[in-house]
Amino acid sequence: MTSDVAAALLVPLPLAGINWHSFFFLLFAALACGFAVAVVAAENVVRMALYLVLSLGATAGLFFLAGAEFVGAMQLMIYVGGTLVLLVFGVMLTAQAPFVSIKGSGRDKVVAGVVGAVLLAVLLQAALSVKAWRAPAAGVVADPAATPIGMALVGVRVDEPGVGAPARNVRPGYLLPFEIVSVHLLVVLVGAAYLARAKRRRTPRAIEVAASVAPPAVLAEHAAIGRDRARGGSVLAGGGR
Amino acid sequence: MADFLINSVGLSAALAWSLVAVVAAVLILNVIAGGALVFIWAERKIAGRIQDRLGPTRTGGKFGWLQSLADGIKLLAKEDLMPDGADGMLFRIAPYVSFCASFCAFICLPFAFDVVGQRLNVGVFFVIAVLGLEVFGVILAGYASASKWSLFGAMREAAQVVSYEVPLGMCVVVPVMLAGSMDLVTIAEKQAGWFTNWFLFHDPFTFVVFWIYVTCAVASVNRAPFDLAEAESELVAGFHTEYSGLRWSFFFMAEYGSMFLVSALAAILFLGGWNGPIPVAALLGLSEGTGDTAPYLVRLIGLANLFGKATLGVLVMMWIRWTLPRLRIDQVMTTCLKYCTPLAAAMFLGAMLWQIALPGGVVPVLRRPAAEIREGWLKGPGGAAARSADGAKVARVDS
Amino acid sequence: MDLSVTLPQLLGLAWLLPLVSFLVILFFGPRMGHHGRNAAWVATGAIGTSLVLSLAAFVSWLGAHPVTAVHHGGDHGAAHAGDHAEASGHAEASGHAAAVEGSHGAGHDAAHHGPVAYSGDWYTLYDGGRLRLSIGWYIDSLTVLMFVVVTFIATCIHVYASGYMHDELHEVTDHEVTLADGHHLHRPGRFPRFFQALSLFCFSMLGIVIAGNLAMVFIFWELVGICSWFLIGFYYERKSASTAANKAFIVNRVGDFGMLIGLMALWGALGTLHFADATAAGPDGRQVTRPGLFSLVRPAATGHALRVPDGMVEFAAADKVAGTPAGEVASRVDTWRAEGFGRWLLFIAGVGIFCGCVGKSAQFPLFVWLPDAMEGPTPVSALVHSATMVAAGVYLVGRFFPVLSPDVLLVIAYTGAITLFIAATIALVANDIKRVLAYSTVSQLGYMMLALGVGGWVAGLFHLVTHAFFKSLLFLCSGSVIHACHTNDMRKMGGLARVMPYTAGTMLVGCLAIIGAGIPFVIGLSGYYSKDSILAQALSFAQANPRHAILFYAVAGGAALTAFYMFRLWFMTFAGEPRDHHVAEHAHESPQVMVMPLVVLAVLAVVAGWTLPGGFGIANLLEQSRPAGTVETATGGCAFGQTLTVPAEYLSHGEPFHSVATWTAFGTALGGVLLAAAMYVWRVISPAAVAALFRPVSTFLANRWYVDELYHALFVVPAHGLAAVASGIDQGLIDPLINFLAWTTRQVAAVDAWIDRTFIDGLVNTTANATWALGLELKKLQTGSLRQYVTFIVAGVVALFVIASIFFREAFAG
Amino acid sequence: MMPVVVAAAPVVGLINQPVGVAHYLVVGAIMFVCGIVCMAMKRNALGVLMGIELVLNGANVNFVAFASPYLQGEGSRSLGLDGQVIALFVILLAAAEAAVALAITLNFYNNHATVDVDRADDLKG
Repeated sequence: MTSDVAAALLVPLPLAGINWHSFFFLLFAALACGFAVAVVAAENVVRMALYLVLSLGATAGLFFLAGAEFVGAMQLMIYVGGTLVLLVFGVMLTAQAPFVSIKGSGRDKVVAGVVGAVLLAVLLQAALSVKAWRAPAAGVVADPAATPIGMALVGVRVDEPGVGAPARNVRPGYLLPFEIVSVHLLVVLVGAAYLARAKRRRTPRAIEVAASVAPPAVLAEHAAIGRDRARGGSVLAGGGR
Repeated sequence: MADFLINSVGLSAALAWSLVAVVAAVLILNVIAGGALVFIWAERKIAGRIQDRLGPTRTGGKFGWLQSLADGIKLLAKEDLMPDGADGMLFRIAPYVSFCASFCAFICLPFAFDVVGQRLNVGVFFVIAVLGLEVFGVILAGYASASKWSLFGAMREAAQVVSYEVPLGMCVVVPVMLAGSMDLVTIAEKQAGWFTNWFLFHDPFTFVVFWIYVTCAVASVNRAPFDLAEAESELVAGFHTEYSGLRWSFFFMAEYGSMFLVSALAAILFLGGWNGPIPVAALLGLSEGTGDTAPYLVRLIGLANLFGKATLGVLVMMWIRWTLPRLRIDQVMTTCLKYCTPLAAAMFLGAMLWQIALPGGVVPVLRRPAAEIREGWLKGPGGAAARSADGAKVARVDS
Repeated sequence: MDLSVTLPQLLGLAWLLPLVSFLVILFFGPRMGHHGRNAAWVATGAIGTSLVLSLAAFVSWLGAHPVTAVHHGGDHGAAHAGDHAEASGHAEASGHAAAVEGSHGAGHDAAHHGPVAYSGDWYTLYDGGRLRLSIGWYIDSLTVLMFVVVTFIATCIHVYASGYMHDELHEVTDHEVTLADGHHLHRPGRFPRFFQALSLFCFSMLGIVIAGNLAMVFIFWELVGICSWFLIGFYYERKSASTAANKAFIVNRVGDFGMLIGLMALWGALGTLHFADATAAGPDGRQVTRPGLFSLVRPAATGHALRVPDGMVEFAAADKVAGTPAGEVASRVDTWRAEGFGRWLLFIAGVGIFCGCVGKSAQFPLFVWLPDAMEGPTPVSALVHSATMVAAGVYLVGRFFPVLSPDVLLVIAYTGAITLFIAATIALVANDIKRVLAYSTVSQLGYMMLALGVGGWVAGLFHLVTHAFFKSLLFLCSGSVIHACHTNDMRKMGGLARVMPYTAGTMLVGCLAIIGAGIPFVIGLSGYYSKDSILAQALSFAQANPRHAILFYAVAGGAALTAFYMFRLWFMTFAGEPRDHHVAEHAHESPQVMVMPLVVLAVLAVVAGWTLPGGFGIANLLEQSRPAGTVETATGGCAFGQTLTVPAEYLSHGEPFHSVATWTAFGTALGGVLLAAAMYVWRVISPAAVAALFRPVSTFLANRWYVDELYHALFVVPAHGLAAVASGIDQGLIDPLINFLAWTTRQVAAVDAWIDRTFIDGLVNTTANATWALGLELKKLQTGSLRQYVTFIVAGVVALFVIASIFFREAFAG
Repeated sequence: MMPVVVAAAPVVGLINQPVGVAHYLVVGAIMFVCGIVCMAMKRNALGVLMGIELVLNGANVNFVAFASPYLQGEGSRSLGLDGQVIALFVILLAAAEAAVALAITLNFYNNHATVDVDRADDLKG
């Protein structure tokens, strides 16, 4: 949902022969990847949340670009609108002072970085190695209607009749997975509701502990917890370890 | 318009299309801004009238119609301060996120037959999705202003909007089911003809669904009875208490924008969109196909119809705002979870059964059985091609 | 009445009744009345019934085969007129429905109708073709007579014992047994046990008599041995009694060993042990006769003349048989027989069986056990060691007479003579009353064996019967004397006649009977007749075989010695003054229940020998069952290189022998009595002086010819020596060897344990520890931090991807 | 925003050529890796959750890329509708997963007063 209108006003790029599709692809890709990296780089958890939202919004754009409008819309509505809202709620609930920006130790960053780099190299090599994937066949036109998806979910495949006799090897419908996912969601919701049930009646222990134990000095100590887990004997009675 | 540019001006297709996109964007932006201004003024007038007072009279003429301009200037002049504990970046970006979310929805809102920014096949779905995004602006604003009250207000509003999205989604599904497609244009087209063709009167279930839609819409826009986000005694202005000046005006624009959006959507889904109660165009024998000016005339009439219905919706919301007392947070939640959602589900079930039981009933359009629809798709490239032809676009323009 | 059916039933029942009483007493003995008092009545009742049944059988036998004097004409061929003709008694065995297999009597020679005998089987234990073990009977006049004699004497003794053993009814203090703490033994009474053993003895004795085959004889032979062991060792607490019982049993077993050899020889060669022929339905229904021993050895074809049976010839000439084809074997047998094959086998068989008899009837080498057997209670001695068991040997020789070849008879005769002489001499100096009687029994048995040995079949068995009566009488009298004086030693007795008139009287009758007193040619006691017939037969034998005249003189000498020691006994016990006052006043006449049997036996001792005018007498009765072929004088080759003629018995009744025998018998008997009287009554010769005069001889005799010592030296000492050597070897050689082996095993085990501990355990433990350590190290990998897990996952994926792309490139390139 | 600039520089020339599946795969890969790194680095539980979301989206991009009719090269055949439906299901299940994950995190937070992932190492070896 980025401000693509503003972007469209960008002038500097060589307009002639511009391929809008790849232009927007670049735009959204840059947005998505940039914000993904931003998520990693950010210290403040709330900022991370925001960048994640923006990144996923850009991905939704990518989906639209790739012709999967329904998926894009679903992404926006369910993923960004639902899941991330949930996530942000989670962030808000736990974003107590000390946890907002827990800094991982340098070593972790390095290790993660190295592993990430290696994995990236491997994936890229895999992605770029197949020639067929590099350039699209020209002039392919498809109607990104949502009905086929709806029908497919109901079990009737209308999008592309199987090769050969229509009835025999038509691709299978998705009725069963659809039912399973719906039941799955129900179960998850019940589970989540059960897990997060009225335990909230007590004030969260962090506050309770901090308040009961000692004067503000403790808060500083409290904040130190995040920094170095290895130091034993934290003041928090029973907490942590 | 694109053809015109390409043929007459001779620009390269890409360039032409980008110009068209720019024109469309500017057009929609202004409509929204203008609308907002008008509505602000209208709000003040109606509030006054309801409270048995005149409302703004002195600013710019007899009816105080420049009041909103005065407000704008005031807001521009005001100093945009930021609370010290606030998270600077988030604080600043929050209003724009909120505004963009509500504004995005207008891309695919058809004002008349085919007068639409980007005709999305998943139009309705897209609009509902984007409505959901507005929540982020609210939450970020609440968090960023580093005060517990704004955080609480934001949380409440977010909870309210998110939970009302569910019944809203269900109500929207009913017209989509009737129309057989999520494309707003198709839905509206299906309601051509006399007002009896409107989905509102399609069957009793859709009638009830309309009213549920209205309540949910009001709630999801934080208006009137459900606007407790910024109305509690201790919450002062809810999430945008710390905002002032231009940032606050963006929040305000966002609010009015989404109000207009929701009522326009109601109009399209249930009240026949650009089809007036009386099919004037049809009566006059005008149809898009004939002549070059006729389509424009028809669209103009459609436009007028839609704007009329939308403004009527907004005015109703304002009316509701100043009449109904504000609900408590738990009441809000109960209405959503215990009344709207089950009712919407029941009506949805009823509408579906009605559809199956009496396909030939009120709405002839869906007389064709499901298999026929399927053949329609399968028949071959003709069907698909035809449809895609008008919507053919080499470059996808997205929100 | 068909005898072949009634006789086996009557005698069979008579035979089994004592067994029933044995079982009853065995199981319910102690509960029969107070302390088992009624056991006596049960036993006596059983044996009494058996007596009645035997008498019934006897009567029915007489009915069928009346006993008449047998006139042996001088000529051989005289066909006997008279009663035997219709007595084709050996009626054909009518196939009885019962399991009884009747069979007709033994074959008979043309001249003499042969013994009338019934035989058959009650129950066949095992019929394996060659081996046929069965419980059967062979009944002839001898069997019936023996049944009557045994059951009669047993009944008298049972009556006598029920009185004699009354002190076993209550707590008994055995004076002869001193315990470790010096007290006499106190033990509960064993009244029922005595009668239980007695009944078993009667059963087994009658079993020998009725047995139809040698195997059955052998079985009861052993059973009798066991009973004698029970009875002798009745007071088993007494050391002497238990050793005596063992001695008796062991010596008998030695004899039985020889018997077994004889049995095996017979069975191995002839394939059957049955006396008489048995005709039975063969598998295909035809009557199949299986020849018994008698018809094998003295086949009717050869007029019952003794010859080596075919089986033995083939057996002996086995190598030849193997050489000749099967067909011609039968024809070649006669030639082989002529060559003398199988003769030795027959001799061994005969001698083997005789060995059993030597052991059982206490003949020369194996007589040592009888005097010691006196340890048993007196009724036992009376019944077992005078009348029945010891007689079994003589009976068996009598039964088996046809199979015994002349050389075997010669052996028997000489054994008899030797036993006769030794026993008589030892009896001269014996002082224990029962010892004297025991030796007298041995010598009398020697008489019988000698009689049989010299061919006097009737004489021997006749003497057996008469001896049974007066010897049991003598023993019972001695019993009552002991019962009265509570001591066996004659030197303590004397002058008891006045105190015990009946016992003295009956004993006197017994003594007279045994010495063969009687008015020559007119009448005499039973001993007179039997002894004379033996003397006569011995004389005729001596005359027939001058080389063996010694046998006659032995008999005569024996008669004299018998007379002397019998009357020495009588005079020392009853005549003269009582030598021990304590014994004198303590002595008393025995109670009625003991005296009554004495009187009965005394009467029989007198009457047994007589022959009624009609010819009815024991001698003539026995004559009926004289084995076929032994009527005439038989001459046969002798293993010892010269021929031997066994004179026919009826010749000895002839004039020269009969008068000489009578006069010698009378003279010797009179001499003996006068000498005894002189020494012990008229005190003319003092026994001590005579003993002193013949010091070496008397001590030699007093020590019983040192026979016990001889055996001890011959057998016992070497056995001990051998045992010592064996244990020495065991201790010195084997144990050390085993210990050494054990030691080496321990050492090897130690080494093995060490190896096991260090290497194997080591190996296992090290691997265990290594795994444990590895485990600990790996544990650290699980840090618990989610983030590190993610990194590991990704690293893994990358590694996989790299491997896949390197190695399986072509797989994925598809 | 430095990384964004870096990513844009080399491919600015790409603006004129059509975009193929590979480009989408690159984007997908980058998002996937960012997700992984975020999961590996962030000590805040919610950071990890966000990492998971990124990973899922990376996968979704790939699915959609393969499923889109425009981007296929000559040889390969697009996944067709399957790709889109799978992407749909991923989104749905991601929602479910996020719900449960958040419930667990909140519970952990309530019980242990901290959201720090490293403090949740009770299950270590």
